[in-house]
Amino acid sequence: MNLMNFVYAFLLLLAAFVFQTTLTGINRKVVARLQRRRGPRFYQQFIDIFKALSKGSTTHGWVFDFGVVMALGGIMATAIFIPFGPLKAVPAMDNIFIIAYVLAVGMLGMAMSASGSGNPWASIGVSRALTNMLAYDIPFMMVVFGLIFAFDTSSLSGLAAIQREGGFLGWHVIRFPLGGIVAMISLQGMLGKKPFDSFIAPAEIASGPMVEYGGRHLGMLFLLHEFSTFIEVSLIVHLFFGGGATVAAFLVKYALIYTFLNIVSNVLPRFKIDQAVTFFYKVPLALAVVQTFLIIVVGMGVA
Amino acid sequence: MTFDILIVLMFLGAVTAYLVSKADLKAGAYATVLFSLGALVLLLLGRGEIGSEFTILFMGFEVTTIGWYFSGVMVLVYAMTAFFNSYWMDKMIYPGSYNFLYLFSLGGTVGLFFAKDLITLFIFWEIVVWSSTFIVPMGKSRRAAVVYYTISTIGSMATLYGIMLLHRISGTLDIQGAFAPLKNDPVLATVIFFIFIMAGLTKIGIFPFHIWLPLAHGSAPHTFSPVLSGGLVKMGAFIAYMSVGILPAYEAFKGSLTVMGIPIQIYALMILGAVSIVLGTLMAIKQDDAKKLIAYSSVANGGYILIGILLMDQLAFAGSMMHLFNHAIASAAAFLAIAVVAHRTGTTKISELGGMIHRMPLTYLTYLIAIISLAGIPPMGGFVSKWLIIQGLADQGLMFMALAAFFGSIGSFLYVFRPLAAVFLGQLAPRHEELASAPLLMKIPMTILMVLILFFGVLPGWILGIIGQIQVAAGIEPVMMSGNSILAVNGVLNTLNVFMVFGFGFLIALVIFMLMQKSRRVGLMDTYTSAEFIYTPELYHYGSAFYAPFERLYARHPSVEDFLMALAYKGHEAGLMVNALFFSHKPGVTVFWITVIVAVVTLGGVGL
Amino acid sequence: MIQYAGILLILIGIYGLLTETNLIKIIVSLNVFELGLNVFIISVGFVREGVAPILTSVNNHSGLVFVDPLPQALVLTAIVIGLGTTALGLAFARRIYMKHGTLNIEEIGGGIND
Amino acid sequence: MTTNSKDMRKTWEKIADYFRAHSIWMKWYCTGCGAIEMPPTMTSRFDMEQLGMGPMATPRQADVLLITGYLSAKTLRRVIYSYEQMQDPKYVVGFGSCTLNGGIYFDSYATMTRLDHYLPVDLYIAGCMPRPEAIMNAFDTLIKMIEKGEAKGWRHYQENHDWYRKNQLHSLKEVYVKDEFHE
Amino acid sequence: MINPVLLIAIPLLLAFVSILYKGYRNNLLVFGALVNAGLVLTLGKGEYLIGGFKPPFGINLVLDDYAFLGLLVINGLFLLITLMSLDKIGENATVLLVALAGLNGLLLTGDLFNLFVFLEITAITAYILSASSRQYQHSFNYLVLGTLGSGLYLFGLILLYAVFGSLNMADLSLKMATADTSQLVIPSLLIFIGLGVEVKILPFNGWVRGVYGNSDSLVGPLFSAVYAGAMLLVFGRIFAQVIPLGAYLKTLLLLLGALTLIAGELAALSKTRIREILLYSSIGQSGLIVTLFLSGLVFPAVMQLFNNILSKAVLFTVAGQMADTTGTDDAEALQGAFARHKLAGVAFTIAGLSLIGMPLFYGFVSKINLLFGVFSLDNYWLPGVILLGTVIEGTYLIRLLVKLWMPGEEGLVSHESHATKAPLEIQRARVMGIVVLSAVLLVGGLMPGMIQNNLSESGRLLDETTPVYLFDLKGGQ
Repeated sequence: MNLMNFVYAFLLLLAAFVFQTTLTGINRKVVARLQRRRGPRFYQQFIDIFKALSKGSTTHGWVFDFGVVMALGGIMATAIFIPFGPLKAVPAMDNIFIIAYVLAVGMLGMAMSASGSGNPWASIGVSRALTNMLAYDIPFMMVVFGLIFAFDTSSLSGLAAIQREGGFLGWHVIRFPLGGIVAMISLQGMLGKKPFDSFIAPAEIASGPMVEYGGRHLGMLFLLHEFSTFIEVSLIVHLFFGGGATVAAFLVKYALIYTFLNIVSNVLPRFKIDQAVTFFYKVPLALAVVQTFLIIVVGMGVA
Repeated sequence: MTFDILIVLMFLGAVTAYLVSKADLKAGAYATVLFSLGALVLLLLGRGEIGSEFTILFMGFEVTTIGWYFSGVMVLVYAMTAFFNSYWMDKMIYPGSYNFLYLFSLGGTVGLFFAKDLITLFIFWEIVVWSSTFIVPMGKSRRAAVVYYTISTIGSMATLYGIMLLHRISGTLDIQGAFAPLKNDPVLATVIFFIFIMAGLTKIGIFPFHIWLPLAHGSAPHTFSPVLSGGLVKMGAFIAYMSVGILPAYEAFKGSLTVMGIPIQIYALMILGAVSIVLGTLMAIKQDDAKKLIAYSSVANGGYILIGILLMDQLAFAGSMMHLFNHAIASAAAFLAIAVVAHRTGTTKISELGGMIHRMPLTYLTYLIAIISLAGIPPMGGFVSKWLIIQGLADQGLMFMALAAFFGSIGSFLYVFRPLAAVFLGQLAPRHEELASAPLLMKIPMTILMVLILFFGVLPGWILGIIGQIQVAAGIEPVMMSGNSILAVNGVLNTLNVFMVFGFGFLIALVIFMLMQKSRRVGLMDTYTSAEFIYTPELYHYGSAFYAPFERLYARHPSVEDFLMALAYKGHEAGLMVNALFFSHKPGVTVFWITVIVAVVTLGGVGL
Repeated sequence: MIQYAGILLILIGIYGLLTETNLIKIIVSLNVFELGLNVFIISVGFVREGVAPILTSVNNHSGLVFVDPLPQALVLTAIVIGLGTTALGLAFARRIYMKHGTLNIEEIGGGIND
Repeated sequence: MTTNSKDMRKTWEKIADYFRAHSIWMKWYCTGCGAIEMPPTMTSRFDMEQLGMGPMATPRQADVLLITGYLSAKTLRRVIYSYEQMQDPKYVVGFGSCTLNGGIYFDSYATMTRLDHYLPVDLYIAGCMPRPEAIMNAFDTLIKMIEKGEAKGWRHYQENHDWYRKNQLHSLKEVYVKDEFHE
Repeated sequence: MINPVLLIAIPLLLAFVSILYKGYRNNLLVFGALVNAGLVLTLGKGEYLIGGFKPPFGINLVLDDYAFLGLLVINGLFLLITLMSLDKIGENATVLLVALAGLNGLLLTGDLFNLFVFLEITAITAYILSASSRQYQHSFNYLVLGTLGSGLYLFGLILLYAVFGSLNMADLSLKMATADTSQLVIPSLLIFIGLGVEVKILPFNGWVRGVYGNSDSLVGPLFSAVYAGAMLLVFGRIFAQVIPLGAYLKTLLLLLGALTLIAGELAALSKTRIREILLYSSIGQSGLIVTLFLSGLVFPAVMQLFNNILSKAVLFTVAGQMADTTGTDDAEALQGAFARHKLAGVAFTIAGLSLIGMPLFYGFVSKINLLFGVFSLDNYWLPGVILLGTVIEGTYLIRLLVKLWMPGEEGLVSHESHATKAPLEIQRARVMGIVVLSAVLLVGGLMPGMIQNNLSESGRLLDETTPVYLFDLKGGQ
């Protein structure tokens, strides 16, 4: 690690931010079109974020501030570990488990800050978010576990490179279709899209963890949201869709997957949190176990 | 020389502390601090003497790396917790005896890890059991002590049986020699393996022996829970290590059925470990008592440690050895933080607390860092060890273990967050407005533990070096380190880089935060209430039934505790039956039994 | 033959112990038992056509068949001991009667949280 | 912010006002029948999101407090409470004639007839009730006002807080009501 | 060389004297106990003829190491218990002197019928002592069963005499060693039952609950330590050294012993009154010791026996004292009793832990030894049973200790204010006595080598085929 790494990391963060925020804006447009509306400008998301940052804010104590900083910091650190197509800011650090756990720093910071506001709705939201996490992460990790066992590497770029050797048909989503399905469902949960968005239910618990955020805190949470979306979708792209030999290929795959999930999300209703847990432990977890079993014991798809 | 002084010093120290306590209670408590710190210093000084042997009375000792490591963990936890003792002197029923037993059990644990022969091992094991048994009931529950003792004894008696059997087979009690003949006898090795490891299983709190942990940890004096959870539970790990490391389990079970390359005997125990992880996690999630919650988390973490040790490989074993240390200090720190809260408020019930961060920020920070480590989140020590364990499992392809490990890992986010949110964050009740923060003497160990947790998360090299030596001694490949990178066969972890990148991210976030307008400070009750006017902080605090929807999913679960209690009740009933059948004030009853016996023997004899 | 009488008495005594509820009758049963035992012991030492084991001017040759004297000595001791226990038992019975007003063992009760 | 520079916006404030103008998040205070007009405004026919507008769950996140209907003593307290929880800069839009002069309830003993006695209203939308076209039009105006820095009701409220508070207390006796029903 | 018959004669003589000089009864008792304890130390080993007939015809006293050790401990304990509970003796001084004579006779005699006589003498004193609780129905029960038991013993004995024509133990054991064991089944069983009543083997011990359960601080320790110790030693003498058991009977009796162990411990587990807990524990321990004797493990059995009686002396003294002064010995009613009687509590705790077999106490040494012994017989089920018994025993004893030390409701921190208000008093003499006893247990546990050195002089015990594992400096073996 030297200074250049950090500069590089900063630039990649910036790129990720610009890309993901634009994509979010475009997707708002896409959703509007689905609903036969005109929709906002494609850069509306930038406006929203900067507006939020520009406003005044209130705080409920140092942990409220500290948590937000910790959350954004943790998420940005995670984003730095993610290979941006073929580009990597920090060498040899794209280990899935590191990413999965560093991601949790951000989650914890956010949860801490939200609960620190003293608003029970925030705590309810956090409780739901964590329960949700317990639901979607297990099937996902299970599938990832199978991949790591099969290819003896837990490096994202390493796994992506292995897929690209076989061309389109080498993608894990083709070779391990069950795992691919599980990953996509889990990603839906990770992104907090419908039907797994009960933790921010705006009308029920006043947007849950975010209930007390305004101004710069809210702006930073929006940033956090963009980065975590970037991390989560990138994970899937790298694990199941062959990553990206070029930045362009990566971004295209990324955009398509994200848009797909967004569209799916907009035609679904919302699960209650216990329904979400039951669902994840019934269908995706069973699929994941079957998939992993096939990989480990039968060796199916490992070549 | 250092180590016999160390062991003898602890027992002398116990007596000294007792005598000093008679004169002045606080001074007695300070004596426990001095002696346990002295033990720590002696251990560090004596590192060069690894390999030496010595005897005390009739007991033989040998200093091994693993023994040194284990006792280091133990003494550290004892020394840090000792700082708290002086604050509970006036609340204990027998403060002098507490100080005595505290150092006495410390002496027992230290001696245990250096035992050269199995009887010495057992002697110290039982010393620890009974001395800690008498500390537990000084807290909130007498029943807890009995359950603790019973479960421990079931384990230690099984192990004693194993020791005797070993002696019968090999003719020696020397730890190294006693297990040697098992190498070529898989059946016998299986029997010994299962019997011998029992003490370990009960002590770690592996399912179905986990029931004593929440009881004993949850109700022991607040100053002893950290020792129980951080320290004594780890003794079980030592026995588990002996059962696979010194008893050459993998060698002996070569011919048996294997699951993913693991002999079925070992795999069976790993399943128990996995069950413990899941069960500990689920139960921890629904606890309302912060101490019980951490106790159940110890059950879950015990499962990790057991699985890793049983694997005896390069990664998971190293991970579990390190997890032992990380869990010890993190769990001790968490218990200490709760102890501070209990000291100030008098309760450990999550639903009765809230907003403690505003009164005791350092305690909050300690708890935060401890639970980050417990949950295995970087950049704390717990992350390194969990990473190693999971990488090891992935290397072996043990998918169901991994499933449990993931569940425990993610589930730990849930349960560690619950006290964080409901005890330290949220609304501060008006009755707690005037609370003072932690006293100075409590801040010292908390700070030290915080620094240690963070330090070994960023620079785990030193510990992993020692673990490497342990692995070499156990005849397995040591964990590989290159600079600050841990090299696993299927991944690399550079903890320093993780920390630096994390710091970088944090810095950017901080810059963004600072650049924007200053915030206006508002009170905790000035929150969005749908514009309802609410003035009661206690009612406006989300503390009880934190994960209610999730808990509802397994509210009606079968409980092994019920089963064990039913078993105990059956024993009680059998006793009553014996009483009713044989004991009466009427001679006729006994005369009847005499005639029965005579008849049975005579008729049986005729039959012969 | 006399052994069987002894054993029969022993069995009668035991039957009494099993069935009787009156303290005095229990002691009587015990005495019957002891009596049977004593008869049995005597019978062990009995030798058909044996003489008393006393050297007299008549009985002093080496081919003499005489009754084993030891059991008789034993029985003597046993009778004395039996007397002692019977006396003590009766004393206890009397005390019980004074305290509980009955000699029926069913009516006395165990005394400790029965 | 000194009084001299009250009308002088710094450069960054101008930029910020641009963002504020094009991203209007609203907290709807739907006390009356006017709320019925909001769904058509949101959905495909008029699509308020094309202006960057949208409803928000809590006052902390919102820029605009939209009061859609008459105010009673009970509701006004809540409105004021919500308004004070919003982050600066914040704007108040009075919706329908009820907020202007009490509307058809003008002669009720329980109705607060003039909202701007209690809160600084930046914009009124007249009508009983205003149709979505009027709403869209009004927000177009609000956007322009914000962009130019003319929507300064929040600052007015800060500077004349005593006057507003006096009015509020006059009508309500106490704003943060604390009695046996609220403890 | 002093003739050991003095050990029997002197107390007997003093007993008669004490009838004449009632005012000096207690002094005579203490004097007798002191003289006996002193005499034991001066005894020389060997066989002593009584009445001039040579064995196998005459009665003889056998003073071997087994008997010597027994005499030492029994007389010592007798002295200590007498001194501890002088105030409780009252009318019973004469009885106690007779008892002392009987107990010494039991241990010394080498003749089966003589044993019967001493058995009856001892038993009669026991009946009388048991009546000091004023619960005559239990004494009556004990009397009937004891008489029946010794009658059966006599029956068995006479059968042996009928077959082998001898009553001398040494002579009989030689003759029986070569005999057909099926001949021995009935006499052995009858003798077993006869002794079984006294040593509390399970179906024969119906009297124990009533007698032990109402014992005071004199009778309790006397019965549980002195009487039980002597009876068990006699049992060991007969079944480990005289009568060889056939495989059939041995298995059956072993099972009976194991059953006694487990059933006794289970019964103790279900009880809440301290004396009841302890009496069932005594039954369990008797089962264990009997099992060991039957297995031929004389040395471990004796060690365990000493552990048991030393501990029980302490435990019953305290329990009896509790019942005497507070009128109850319910553990619940006496919770936190030791908060005001710490020294007695410590002694009680040491005795309890030693009884469980916790390390640092003598009980651990004996437990390890007996386990080594049982394993050396290649018996793998018995150690399991013994360890199971230990688990149960530990559970209720720890429960009792915790209850007596730490008062408080569940869920509340233990505090002295919850302690019992019962007017418990423990006299200084008793405290000193139990402290001495518990110190013996502690020293024996810390320095087992010391005991070993004292024992190794004695030939016969260690000449047994039983392997002996005491700890030398190297650790292990």
